[in-house]
Amino acid sequence: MAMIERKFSLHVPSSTENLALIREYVTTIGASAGLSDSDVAKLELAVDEACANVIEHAYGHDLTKEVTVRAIFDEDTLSIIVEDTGRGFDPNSVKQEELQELIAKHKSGGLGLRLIQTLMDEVHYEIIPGQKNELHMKKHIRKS
Amino acid sequence: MAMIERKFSLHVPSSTENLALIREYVTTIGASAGLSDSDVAKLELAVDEACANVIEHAYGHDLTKEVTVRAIFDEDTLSIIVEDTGRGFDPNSVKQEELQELIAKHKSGGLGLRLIQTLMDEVHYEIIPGQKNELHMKKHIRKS
Amino acid sequence: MPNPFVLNTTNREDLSIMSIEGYLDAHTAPQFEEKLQAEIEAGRTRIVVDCSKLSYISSAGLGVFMSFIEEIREHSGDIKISGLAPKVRHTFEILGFHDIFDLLDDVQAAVKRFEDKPTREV
Amino acid sequence: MPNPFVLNTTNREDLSIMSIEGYLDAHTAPQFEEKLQAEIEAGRTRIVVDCSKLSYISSAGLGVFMSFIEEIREHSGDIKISGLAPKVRHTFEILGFHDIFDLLDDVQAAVKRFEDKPTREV
Ligand SMILES: Nc1ncnc2c1ncn2[C@@H]1O[C@H](COP(=O)(O)OP(=O)(O)O)[C@@H](O)[C@H]1O
Ligand SMILES: Nc1ncnc2c1ncn2[C@@H]1O[C@H](COP(=O)(O)OP(=O)(O)O)[C@@H](O)[C@H]1O
Repeated sequence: MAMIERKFSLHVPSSTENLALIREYVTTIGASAGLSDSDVAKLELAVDEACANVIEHAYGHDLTKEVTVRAIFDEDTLSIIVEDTGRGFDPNSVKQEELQELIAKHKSGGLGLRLIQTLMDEVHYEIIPGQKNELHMKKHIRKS
Repeated sequence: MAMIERKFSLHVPSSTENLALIREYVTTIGASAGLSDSDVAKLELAVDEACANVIEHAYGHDLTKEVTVRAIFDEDTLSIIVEDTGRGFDPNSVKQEELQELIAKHKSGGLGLRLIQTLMDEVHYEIIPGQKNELHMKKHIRKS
Repeated sequence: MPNPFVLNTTNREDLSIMSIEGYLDAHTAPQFEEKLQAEIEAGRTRIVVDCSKLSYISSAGLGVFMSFIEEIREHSGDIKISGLAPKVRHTFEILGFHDIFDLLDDVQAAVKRFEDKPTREV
Repeated sequence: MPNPFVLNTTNREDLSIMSIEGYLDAHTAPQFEEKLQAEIEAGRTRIVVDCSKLSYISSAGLGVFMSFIEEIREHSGDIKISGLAPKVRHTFEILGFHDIFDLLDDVQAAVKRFEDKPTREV
């Protein structure tokens, strides 16, 4: 039986208070898609990091802006797209500093992108600055 | 301090398996909006009933169709709009039968619309058959 | 799982005790309906539904109780409902189900009610 | 509440025991940061953070630990972290925090570690 693609989307105001709602949304979809508990936890964290970046960096905490989280799954793969229409950035120019370096500089940030890369199976950005920025993330669904 | 309107929307495939996701979405927003626990429970049930009707009656369990649940709140009111693009119906022509009558006829349905009316503060339909059907529901936010 | 629902049936002498757990909504009600139908077809019409672990019910769940109760009472049986959490009980009450069904605190009270009052007029 | 977060600080002799509960994410991390800052400003740099009731942490929460640890160790103090649930511990480990911080099973073990090893090289 071929499984149809299931498509979901969630649109919320750009505020960190909505991160809990976003996490519930992706964890419920992740479980429906058949991810293991441990993969659901990875998905939850990766999407939280992606959305926190949008709220903080793309929109500078402007509550009138909207964060979009799309989810699509079939029997093999769960794909998540986090969209914003904010200022955009060049992911390749972001310097990945060692934890030791960040500590020495008393930094409180700089961990999000590496978490996303580590937690998800495929990650890429599609950026059209000022128009639309999309972070695409995939998690393969392991058959149990 | 004037509170800005906060707008949310959720789009899911038309399947009863997504009712749990819809309920999590509205209960989280209801709590954010400042509804009491008992009003959050009423909201949860009313929106579940509205979406179950869309899945069953508007779309006849066609998984390729989409259910949309919009939520907007300010400090006074939480408004929910459940949208479908299904066949539509005339809410005024739906006969409200007494519980005794339904039991005598061995009916398993016919309770949803009255629940929605009882649970929410304001309810109305905007129906354009074949194009768009919207069920608008409001819950007033009581200051504590 | 996003929609956990668990159903267990225990047969005790001439009583069936069905315990339902989790969410009883339009998605899970068909499972409950099927099991209740099977009890009736097996001639078992004295049924306690233990709802002490039921966290949510929508009209689809209530509809299952509604559609079978007449047939069951025509066979001199009944459905006694026990252990409703306040939130779930409220949904029963909004629709007037407390006037039609015996709602008891726990399974023991429901079993006892069968001794005192094996069936009811619909 | 959609984002429950509770923080309690107990001062015990020369130790501060901060227990954090619920979700430590970009929304709640500023509250934790503020309280940790206040401890340091009050000269209290021997801190146990009890995470036994912490159900979730994101990089915003980890960032609070990261940004204060050097200053605290320069004052011969330390942050010992106790009671991490497996899911939360995993997030610390992915980023290598277990190489930088002492992670203990419970508050008692964390207090004891302060006796054996009051501070660490960064
Ligand atoms: N959606 C985004 N829009 C604009 N800039 C971003 C976005 N995501 C990440 N960035 C940039 O990449 C940097 C690194 O992000 P990250 O690793 O998550 O650390 P942090 O967010 O803690 O700074 C950010 O500081 C920011 O400059
Ligand atoms: N969104 C909808 N689209 C089409 N028909 C609907 C919709 N909602 C309700 N209806 C109609 O109204 C009737 C009564 O609905 P309801 O009171 O919820 O009971 P039930 O769904 O159990 O039949 C339904 O049987 C259906 O014919």
